[in-house]
Amino acid sequence: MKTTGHGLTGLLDTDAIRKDFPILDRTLHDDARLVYLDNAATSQTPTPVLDAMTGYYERHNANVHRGVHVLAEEATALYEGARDKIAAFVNAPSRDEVIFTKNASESLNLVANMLGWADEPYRVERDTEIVITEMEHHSNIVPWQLLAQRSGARLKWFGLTDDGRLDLSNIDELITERTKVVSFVLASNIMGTLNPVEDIVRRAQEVGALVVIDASQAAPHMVLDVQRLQADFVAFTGHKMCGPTGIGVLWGRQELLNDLPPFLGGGEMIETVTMNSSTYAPAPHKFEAGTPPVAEAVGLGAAVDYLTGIGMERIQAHEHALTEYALARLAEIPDLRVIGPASSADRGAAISFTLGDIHPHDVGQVLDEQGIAVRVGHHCARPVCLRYGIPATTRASFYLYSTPAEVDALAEGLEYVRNFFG
Amino acid sequence: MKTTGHGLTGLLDTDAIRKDFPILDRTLHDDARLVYLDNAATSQTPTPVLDAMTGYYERHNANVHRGVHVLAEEATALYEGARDKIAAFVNAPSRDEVIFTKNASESLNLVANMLGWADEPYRVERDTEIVITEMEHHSNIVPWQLLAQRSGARLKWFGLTDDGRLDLSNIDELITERTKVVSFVLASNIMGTLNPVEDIVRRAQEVGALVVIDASQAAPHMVLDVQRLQADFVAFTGHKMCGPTGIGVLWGRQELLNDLPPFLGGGEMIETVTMNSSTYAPAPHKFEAGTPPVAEAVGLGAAVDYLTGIGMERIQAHEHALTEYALARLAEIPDLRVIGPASSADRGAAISFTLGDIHPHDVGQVLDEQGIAVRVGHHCARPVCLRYGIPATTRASFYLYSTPAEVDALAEGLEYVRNFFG
Amino acid sequence: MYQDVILDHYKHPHGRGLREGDAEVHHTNPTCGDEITLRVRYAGHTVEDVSYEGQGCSISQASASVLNELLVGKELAEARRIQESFLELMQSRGQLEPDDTMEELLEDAVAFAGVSKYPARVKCALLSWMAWKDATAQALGETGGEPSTEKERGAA
Amino acid sequence: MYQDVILDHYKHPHGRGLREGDAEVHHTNPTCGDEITLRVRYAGHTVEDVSYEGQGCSISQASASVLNELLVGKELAEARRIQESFLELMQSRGQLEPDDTMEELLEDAVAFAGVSKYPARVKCALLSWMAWKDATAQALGETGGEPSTEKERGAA
Ligand SMILES: Cc1ncc(COP(=O)(O)O)c(C=O)c1O
Ligand SMILES: Cc1ncc(COP(=O)(O)O)c(C=O)c1O
Repeated sequence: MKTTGHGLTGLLDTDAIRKDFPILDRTLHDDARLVYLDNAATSQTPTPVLDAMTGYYERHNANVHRGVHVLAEEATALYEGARDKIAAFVNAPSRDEVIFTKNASESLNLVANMLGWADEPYRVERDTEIVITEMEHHSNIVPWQLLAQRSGARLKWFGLTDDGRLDLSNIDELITERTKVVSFVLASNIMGTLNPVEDIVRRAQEVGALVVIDASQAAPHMVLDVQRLQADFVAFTGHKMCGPTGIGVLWGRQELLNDLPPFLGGGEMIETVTMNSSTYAPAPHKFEAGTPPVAEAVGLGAAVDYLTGIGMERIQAHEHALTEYALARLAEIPDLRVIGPASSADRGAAISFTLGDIHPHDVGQVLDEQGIAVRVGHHCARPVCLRYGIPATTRASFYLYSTPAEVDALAEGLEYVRNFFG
Repeated sequence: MKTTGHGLTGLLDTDAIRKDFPILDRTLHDDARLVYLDNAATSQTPTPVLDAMTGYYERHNANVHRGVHVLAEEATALYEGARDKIAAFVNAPSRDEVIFTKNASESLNLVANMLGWADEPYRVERDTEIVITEMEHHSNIVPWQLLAQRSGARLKWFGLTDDGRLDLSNIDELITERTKVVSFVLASNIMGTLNPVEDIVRRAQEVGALVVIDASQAAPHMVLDVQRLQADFVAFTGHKMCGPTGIGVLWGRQELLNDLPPFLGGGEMIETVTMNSSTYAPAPHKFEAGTPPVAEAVGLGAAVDYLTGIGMERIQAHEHALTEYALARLAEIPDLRVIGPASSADRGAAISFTLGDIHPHDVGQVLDEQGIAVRVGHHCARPVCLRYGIPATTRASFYLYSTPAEVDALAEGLEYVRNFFG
Repeated sequence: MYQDVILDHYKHPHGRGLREGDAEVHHTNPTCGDEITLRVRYAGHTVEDVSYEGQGCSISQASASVLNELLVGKELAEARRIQESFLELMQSRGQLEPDDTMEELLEDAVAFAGVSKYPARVKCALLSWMAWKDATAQALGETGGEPSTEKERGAA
Repeated sequence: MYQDVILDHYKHPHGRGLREGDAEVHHTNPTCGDEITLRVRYAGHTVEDVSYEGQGCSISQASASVLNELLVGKELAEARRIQESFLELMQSRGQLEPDDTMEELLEDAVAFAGVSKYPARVKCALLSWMAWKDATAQALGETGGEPSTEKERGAA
């Protein structure tokens, strides 16, 4: 008997939610209805977010800060109001700990650069070590490789177990007295793995290393509480959480932000400038050089309102039910191998797999002809592919508007792919 | 007899143009009609640009590059199509020379960082020199101060003449064999000065220094031709040219972009990644780490279409006529002192001034009460205020939708301010 | 926002000029270049004089004048109550309707209620008051006090 | 895009396997991990053999098979004409309707016309052809040739 999606519990009212996402009504290739399962790459954007941004441009647009005219004051209030919303969303102790960047990649590069130019005791330099993991997104690998090359520090990493988890067995040799910073992903974008934050943070704190958490795939899907995480920095990105492109967030602990040097220099981040020298504004402004992404912040604020209006716990439960169902459906497909945790425990809503020796490009293309959008390739996590000896994977990833019927469409689409190339 | 705006020649049909800018119909403080003269801080955004962005989100939104599904292909085509538009707009020899950043500040920081990490002959280091000017925006001062501090290079600058022009008299002592890079503003955001590019470029080329041009206040207002400028890098920003926030541009010469090292590391900018090392994609991707500002690029492309649809020469002529008229009207106001060139020759559409000893904050506030939005302060160019011995200025700045009637409103508003505090 | 009372103090400032004092501070607001040099003189716990020189916008100038008028001659405890009440008013973002007690305490200074609606101007109004607080702490040998410059956030 | 001809070549590739050659190249497409090792053997200016091993998607596999079928036995000048014609077709973004001359020249390879509409897949189709061009240049002692890897642009 086939597994069915009837009777799944914990699902959201997707009929209502989907009305907020005009793109989900699109048809492709003449008549196929879009089945959007590429949410780990980017999420779709609901009407309230688009309206907030258009409304900003049509009524309040001005450069922020220091203007004495009405528009400048309104724009500033909207921009800083968005900061308040993000601070509340991640339970930040202070709004001044929320820095707006252009994306998660910039957030992570910002930290790497701050630590490269920092004074003791934070400075990453020769004879110190940086620890990451083998399941990082390239955006949490390359900044540290650059820092290691440029500073002379050594880059080390956690390996992976066969079922797609971090291998913590050598944690005490990896994280040592020389370790200045440990940076790792909370939810893997390629395998969906949720990582054991506490174990890593405990060890990092023992040796006095800073902890950076890449929450790009967590912030959209679950309650994110920076105080509970006990990290020093947390990075995420707007476009994966119903927000616009062009905005990311870095949360950082206040005293660190006070002590660490700036990264980009320019307008907005200064206290006073002479030709000979400058002093810098307090955080968060110290780290926001130039005109910030004002409309994008307004959009991200609206996205956070939208998500919390539905409830992050309910979103997580919905995705969990779908993931469990999808894993069961996929297990019924011959030759399908899941890359990553096979069960839904400690797992997010991104599922990577291979299908026999059919190349993922072919899988993705034939699914696309049926209107099903998945991502294929190494998902900016090539070391994971190398680790499991595969060139690439096909990845389906769900969000709050995904439905059991879409899981069914995926499973049937994959059967069709098998026959097509069989 | 009072100067009047009747019979000005070269004006655009602002009645038609203003219909594209919903915000210009706003009323403030109950019944004052908005007179928006803060265009040097940020421009307003026309409906075609907003529609392009909303249309992107409602129909094509996906993460760009490497997707095999329809949305990803459409999003990629739209994003890369925007790059083509910008390349054409600045007459770039190759589309691959156009890098999307988050704003002009990031563009300038990008160059400073590339040069700090570059190999010979580009590397800025001890015993080399950086030359800027005293009329730079903080975004073209602080990155070079940071680079000088961190590399040990020496920062030097052109001074200013009493009438707001660059003092080039000591150019040969300033730009020497030690100079690695000369960076200067094409149109000053505080004084409106248009700078003599040719003289500076000629000397820089003599000594083999790279030339960086901050065109943030030029790109919105005149034909920008990177080939004619003969610079090595040109930076500008979307939100000042009818585009959205969250996007800037760096144009750079192809062979430099090939030779120079990356800045931010992450997804999108790599060729191949292993845990031990990575190789980088060719430009422009090498310099675009992470998910780019896709919707913003689409918006900026639409902005460029909008501007070229009207014609950059015609926009410049319109602003020139308005500036000439405004300078004449302002000259009639007792105690008003223009900071910057007093005539409209070699001058953009930003006019800074002081009004007796009435503090600019008061000037701006009382103008605001009449619906007139100007900017007051040091305009992120504090060294200019120091140079002229003033704490701040009031700045009015025009754009394609500005009208002689708005100039009149400003002049009358200033008379009112005088009487109010008189 | 420009109440007559404020304009009056701006055009005819009280107690302007630097006279002898027990402590002197210099505060600036880098945003707009407002500056004040302020001295306090105490006789026991009585505010004997507050003298000042400065440049800046009408709000910061008028506010210093009002401060002089209000605080000179007061007992320190009372002066501090006035300072705190003024701070509360200025941080109210236009939400606070001064009640009778406040009006009695603040006298002319209640005219600044309207300024509190303009975040960019609040620090102008507070400049002299923060300087006074700081100078007083110094004069009385207390540690701490406010940081000596308001922080700036620049924009094009 | 998956014409029967393409699927046929994918399932039953022609001339697969590495045999003796005058030159060998290894090309990869880091975007999708497609790889090919390709050898050419010339007898004078006649393409005597093109042998290959590789892994990758159906398009890259089928394309190598079609290449083998089309080029083996041809004079070099003719082989180059075919290669250039195929390149033109693949870079046409679906805008080019193959005419009779092209159809005659490209035979089975015209089936790839549909692939040219998919920018992400064009480099898959070209992988073996670029490798052949490169190997040929090496075998004939010419300098240059195409760079050995297609550049990648990553995304989430
Ligand atoms: C001359 C000049 N350069 C640089 C900038 C910085 O632009 P952005 O704030 O968009 O980074 C501005 C505007 O703020 C400017 O006027
Ligand atoms: C785990 C993870 N980290 C970082 C990123 C980078 O995010 P962005 O591309 O928005 O910078 C992504 C997504 O691309 C991701 O999935």
